[in-house]
Amino acid sequence: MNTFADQLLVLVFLLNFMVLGSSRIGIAIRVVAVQGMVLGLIPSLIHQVSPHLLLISVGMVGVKGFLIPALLNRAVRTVGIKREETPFLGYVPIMLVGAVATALAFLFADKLPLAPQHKDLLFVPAAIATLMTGFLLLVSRKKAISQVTGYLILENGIFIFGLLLTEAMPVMVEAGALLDLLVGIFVMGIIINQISQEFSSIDTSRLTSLKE
Amino acid sequence: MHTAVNTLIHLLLTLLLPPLLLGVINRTKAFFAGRTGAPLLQPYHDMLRLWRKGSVFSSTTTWLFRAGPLVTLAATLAAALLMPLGNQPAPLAFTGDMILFAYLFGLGRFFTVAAALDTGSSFEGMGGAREATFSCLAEPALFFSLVVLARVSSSLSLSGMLNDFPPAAWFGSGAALLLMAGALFIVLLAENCRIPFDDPNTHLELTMIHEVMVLDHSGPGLATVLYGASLKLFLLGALFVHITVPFRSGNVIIDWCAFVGAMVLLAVAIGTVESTMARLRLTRVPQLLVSASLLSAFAMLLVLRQSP
Amino acid sequence: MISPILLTVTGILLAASAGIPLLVAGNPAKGQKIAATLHVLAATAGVSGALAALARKEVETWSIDWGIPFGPAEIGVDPLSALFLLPIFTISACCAVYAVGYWPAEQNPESAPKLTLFLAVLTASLVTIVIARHAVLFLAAWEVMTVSCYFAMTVGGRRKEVRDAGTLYLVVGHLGVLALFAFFSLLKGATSSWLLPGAGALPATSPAATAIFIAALAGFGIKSGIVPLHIWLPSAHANAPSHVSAIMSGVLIKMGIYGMVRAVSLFTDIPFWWGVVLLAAGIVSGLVGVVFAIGQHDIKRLLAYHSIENIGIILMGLGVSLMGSSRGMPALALLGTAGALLHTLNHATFKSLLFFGAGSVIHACGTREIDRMGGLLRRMPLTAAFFLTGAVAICGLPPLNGFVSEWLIYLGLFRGIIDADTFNDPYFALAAPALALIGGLALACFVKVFGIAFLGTPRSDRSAESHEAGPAMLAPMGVLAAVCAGIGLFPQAVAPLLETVVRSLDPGLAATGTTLAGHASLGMVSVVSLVLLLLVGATTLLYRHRLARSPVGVAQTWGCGYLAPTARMQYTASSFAATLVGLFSGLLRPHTKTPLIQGHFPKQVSFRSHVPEALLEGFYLPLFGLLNNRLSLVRRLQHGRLHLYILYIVVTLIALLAWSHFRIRS
Amino acid sequence: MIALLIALPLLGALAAWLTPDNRRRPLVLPVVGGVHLLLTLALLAETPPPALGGWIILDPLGKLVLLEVSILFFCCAIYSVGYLAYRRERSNRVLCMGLPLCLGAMSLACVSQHLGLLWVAIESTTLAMAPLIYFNRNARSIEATWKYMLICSIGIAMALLGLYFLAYATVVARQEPTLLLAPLLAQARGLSPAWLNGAFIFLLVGFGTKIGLAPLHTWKPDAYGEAPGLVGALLAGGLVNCGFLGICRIYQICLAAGTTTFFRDALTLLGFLSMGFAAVFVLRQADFKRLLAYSSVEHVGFMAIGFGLGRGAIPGTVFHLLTNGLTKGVLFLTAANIHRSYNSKRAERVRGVMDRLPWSGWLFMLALFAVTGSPPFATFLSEFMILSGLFADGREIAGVTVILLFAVIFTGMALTILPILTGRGGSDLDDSGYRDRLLTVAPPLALLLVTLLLGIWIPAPLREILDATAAMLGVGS
Repeated sequence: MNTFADQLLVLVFLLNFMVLGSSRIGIAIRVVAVQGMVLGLIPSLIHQVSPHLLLISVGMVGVKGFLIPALLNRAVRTVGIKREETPFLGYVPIMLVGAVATALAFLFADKLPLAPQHKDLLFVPAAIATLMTGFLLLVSRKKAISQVTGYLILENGIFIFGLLLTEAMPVMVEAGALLDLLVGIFVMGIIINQISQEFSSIDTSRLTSLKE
Repeated sequence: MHTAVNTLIHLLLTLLLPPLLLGVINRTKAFFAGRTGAPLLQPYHDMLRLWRKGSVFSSTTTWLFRAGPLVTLAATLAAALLMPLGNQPAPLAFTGDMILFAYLFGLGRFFTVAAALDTGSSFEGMGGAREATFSCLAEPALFFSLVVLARVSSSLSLSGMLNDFPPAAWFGSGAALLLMAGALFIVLLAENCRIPFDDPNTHLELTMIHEVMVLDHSGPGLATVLYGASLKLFLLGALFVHITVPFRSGNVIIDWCAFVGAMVLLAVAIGTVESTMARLRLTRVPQLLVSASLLSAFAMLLVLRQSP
Repeated sequence: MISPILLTVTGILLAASAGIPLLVAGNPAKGQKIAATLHVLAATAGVSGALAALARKEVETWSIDWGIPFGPAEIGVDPLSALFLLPIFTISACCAVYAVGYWPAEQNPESAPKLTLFLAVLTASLVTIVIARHAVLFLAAWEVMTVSCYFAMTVGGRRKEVRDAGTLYLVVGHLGVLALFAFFSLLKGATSSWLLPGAGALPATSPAATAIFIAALAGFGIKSGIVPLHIWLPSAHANAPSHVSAIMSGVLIKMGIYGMVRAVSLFTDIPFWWGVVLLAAGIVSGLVGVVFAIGQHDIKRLLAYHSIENIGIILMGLGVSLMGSSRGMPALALLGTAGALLHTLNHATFKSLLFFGAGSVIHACGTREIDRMGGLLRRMPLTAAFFLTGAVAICGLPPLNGFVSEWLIYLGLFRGIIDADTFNDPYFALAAPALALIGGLALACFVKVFGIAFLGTPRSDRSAESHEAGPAMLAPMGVLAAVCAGIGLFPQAVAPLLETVVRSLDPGLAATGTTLAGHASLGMVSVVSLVLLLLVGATTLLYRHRLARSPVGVAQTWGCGYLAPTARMQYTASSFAATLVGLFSGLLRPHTKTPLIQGHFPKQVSFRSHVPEALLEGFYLPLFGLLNNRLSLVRRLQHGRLHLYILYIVVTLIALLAWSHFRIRS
Repeated sequence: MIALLIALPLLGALAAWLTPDNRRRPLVLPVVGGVHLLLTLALLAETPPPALGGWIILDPLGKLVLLEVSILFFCCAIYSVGYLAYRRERSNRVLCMGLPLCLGAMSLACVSQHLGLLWVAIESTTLAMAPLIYFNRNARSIEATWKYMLICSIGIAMALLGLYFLAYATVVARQEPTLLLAPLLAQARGLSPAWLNGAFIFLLVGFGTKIGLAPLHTWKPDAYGEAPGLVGALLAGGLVNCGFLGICRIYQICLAAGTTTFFRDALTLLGFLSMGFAAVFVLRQADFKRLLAYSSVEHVGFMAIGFGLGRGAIPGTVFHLLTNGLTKGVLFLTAANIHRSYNSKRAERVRGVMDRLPWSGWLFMLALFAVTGSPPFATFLSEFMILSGLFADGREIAGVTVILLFAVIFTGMALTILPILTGRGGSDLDDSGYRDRLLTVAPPLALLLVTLLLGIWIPAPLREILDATAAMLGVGS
């Protein structure tokens, strides 16, 4: 484990804030793509290369960096929506909440009993912060596509935590990562396209005919 | 032997005395009205004459109409067998006979009212409704009194309650017994449809209770009805007299005479009430009955306070 | 000596098989007759089994090992079970026979098979309940009873009120079953066995015992229709086919009584307040029941309310017995229980008899409204005679059976009045007049029913051309009427049975040497009853002899000068009850619509008066409606907005984390 | 042989995919289901040895769930033939592929001893179900599918994180990192409590979302309401039990680690929440398929309470897994028949089912009694076992609360369903011409009969399985 990974994780933090603050869906998609690629690189950087890790990296970069963004962009094009409408709280408050969450993540991470080799690394705080960012997006954004981006960021958070286990049980990590990706593509992509055929705009706040 | 004679006297009195009470009452009322009044034995004459008359039945009536007076009379007679007279135990005395006594009157009431409804006349229906309503309101008063008696005499049969009814009780819990006696008197009047509940010789159907129920009876049937009614008056009167006049002399003869005398006095009392009071408005009747129940309930509580 | 259980089980099988013939038979009429025959055979087997059980000294039990994880089941016919078997078998057989005439299969090809089937199942389950000694078997039978009765009362009619009545019955019944779940679970906790313990096995002093008692009161009280748990009862009885009403009122609600008796018999040194509770519940049920009955003009609803009243009387008996045993007065225990049990039998007979009678009347007049009947005694003399018997019996009047049981309860009360330290527990003294009032009101009510429905002149065309019921309907009524008269005239005959049962329920009683004969001279009652009959006979002879010798004329009813009286001028049920309804209007809340008559030539107006289900319509429904509206606030949580659903997840997560954090801290 | 158990459905899916004929394709399902059931029974008869280095073991708990799933699927498969015969207009390829895939995943979940593998299996069921919920291809179903998908995917993610925590707990404790059940149970006491606790919570939330514990149940009414009846049956009877399988595995680890209190309390809390929610939403519920969904929420909560309060309630809860699943099958299948015939699942548009669909009507009526725990159905036994267990453990308050909630729920269900069944049909009601047919009535009937049979007689082998499962979950501990 080297500190270079930490620098990349700082980048992840920044990307979290960007996506929280951006109103343009296009940007959100791109940010998610970049974050995915960055995370995809980390494993092969921090460990000596093994087929497992290679598989993970290729998978992450390929799918999160290119495939999913492509799907999402297609959906955006078909529906022709550019921006998310303002979330409940508005962008600035959301970013502030995100900042608070990140701070809390750092505090919380210090409390946790980590393995010695993981002490004073950014992995755990980054994981928690990204997780929270994902949740913030999911809770605050209304359009289906933005929620997909939120979900992808949530996954990224979990993946960051998984990085702590890459040498402990690589198979588990890749299984997890890949299955999540499967969810990401296979279902979200397809359903998004279905929705875009059924409804004029992909606005899940419109999907409220089923209640009580 | 001794008991056999007493039973004989008991039966004779129950069969013969009742109409006399009516005579006494009418005589008293006549006295208050300043008239000479009919002879004391007039009721006997009336009943006998009715008994010999022919009868007319309404075309709507059925066997039940004819059965009504008979069952009523039979029930009252059966009740008479349970009623001790003149400090002598009743021919039939056993634990719990007072309940049977009360319920036999119930049976009589059932058939009287049924017979009334059988005529299909709205007047008799009205009378039946009133009879049923008022007497079921009088029921609690009667039973509260029975409770008091049972408690005071710690016995569960009429003979026990009334014959062993200790005159000392009047000193012990006179107030309570006075209340109870009052309640019983009200019950007596209500059950026998005397003033202030009902006027036996009014002829305005709308205001009558018992009389309007029996409007359609005639001849022997009517005779039965009248006799049954007088018998009922006699029995309830006897109950009342036993409590209010707990006169005990060792001598049987004197006791019997005292009893008859007390009954006559009671009849006079009723007559006095009838001639000094006016009939209540029907709507007030339930209130009077309920207050009778309250009186007796209060009496009960007073008696319960002193444990036996 | 032949085994009672064998006979009883034979009875169960025969009764259960009675549902089949009509389903398979090509000829419906024959199928129905076969079903009835099977029921009668079942009754013969079952009744003989019950009598055998009452005759023998030791109780026989069978253990059945079945494949469920609650231990082997056990069935047994002890005196109590035997006593309840008698009405179950008799009444169900009567119902089956009655059905042949009342619900003929060839006229109801669609519903009759189902009805017969469910009656058969109902009978079998009823019998199973009273012989079950195992919680699960009991509950299973209990639920089968509830559900099969639901179907029996609903398959007949598809009208809305029938369905609503059924739904109400089913829902309330299920609540009762749930209470029984608690009852048996608690019992298991106390005995650590799923088998019902023997009499007096548990001390009633523990809080657990109190919980068991309350659970039993709720569960069995709902079934037996104690006020205020009775809300299901009137509409259910009123809307079921009459013979189903008969079995419901005669037997089904008695299962609640059976359960209650069984439940309290499990305990020793019972606290005094249990008895007080039962006595109070009895008084309230009795009064409320009869008062509501007076207000009814639907003959079956009226009878249903009288079931509530009689359940109240039975409970009073039980209360007296509990109070007695807890105060160490065995006489009270004996008289109370004996009275309650005898009244259970009696009510089973005369109430079924009355429902049969009501059924024939409805069959004949095509209405349940008393005010549209009238003059039926001329057209259906036998039905009228039987109904009259039932009416006199249910009013508790001598010389019929109703009197005997009420008399025993009275004796218990009075015994308590003179024995007990009454000022500290004045309950007996207050209960006796209350019972008297109930009796008086019942009398008023049944004079009304009989007088308005059977006497006077027909109040509608249908009742004018009504017809006497067929033999299949008359025979059961005759049997039941005979039973009423028999028990009423010779009560000493049933005394030994009662004594056996009571002793089996209260083992301590035998030691005290208290006997029924010692405290209640039933012999004298029967003497007086016979004397009464004798007097009636004598007076009748005298009267006939007199009539024969004097002219007899027939004329119109005296109309006080009015010469053309019509049927509509007769006193109606409503007007008959008007005064009493007015007295109790605070409780009954009658809906009356009094028209305003004005002018010299007033227009035609109509007067309406109706007594609603005050407790249901005035209390329960509004309450539930209110709660439901409050709950709709919670319903908003399922608003369909996805991102908020996700918020729920986040909140749950964080809440759990925080909770665990603090849990670990402390 | 176990491999076959999982491979067979996949082959079936392949076959379904290859079959071109929309009419003949559904026939694949009963074949798969039948063979699968036979295999299951064979496996129950004699237990195979562990495979794949202990990753694959068929333990009693797995046996129980496997049996339930297999029976349910077989009935649903037969039903689907009759059902799809009515839906000719619509391609059933996805359905015929998804069902076997789901069966395969569920079988895998039953036999996997490695938590990671279990997780993969359970989540594949989630994925396989998504397109089936979307079978009707209309706006409502897409909405339902979308909600189901997003919420369950978040659940997936949470569960994954939970597993990571669990693994990390081993790392922190300097132990051989593993997610195999046996070693975990062996070394559970040494694991780092903080991470273990976190793992429990995240796994609970993850699987809780899956089985639909309130307030994580929000997707349930939508999905159950919009999915075809047989899919609903599999969701309520199959997937829920797989989710509980996951919960039970965590429960085992808790027991081994000796830190059950918090997990139990959390389960109990969520359980009561779920029953409460169900009670509220069942009242005045006009849509009878959503009604069934809430009934499922109720029973999930009930079982959660059973596990949470533990001890005496465990055997009943284990049994309830089986009985509840089967009963749900009857309810959803018959509900689907009614829905099909009336083209509506709103109470106000459906009346007189007893006349139009006598078989479905009676089945639905009896299933209503069964699901509300009326004797002599097996659900009564299980519910009564749980309740009496609660009382026996001195949890009177919990027991009474549960009873009250049952009362409310029965009232709500009866008030909605009885009018539907016994009401009088009218000309104003829609009629699709659908009537009861052997293939659409026999399966629910069979399921009901099984429930009834289990209510009066439980075969000895099954009892052994139940007892062994209860023992695994520390009955009496």
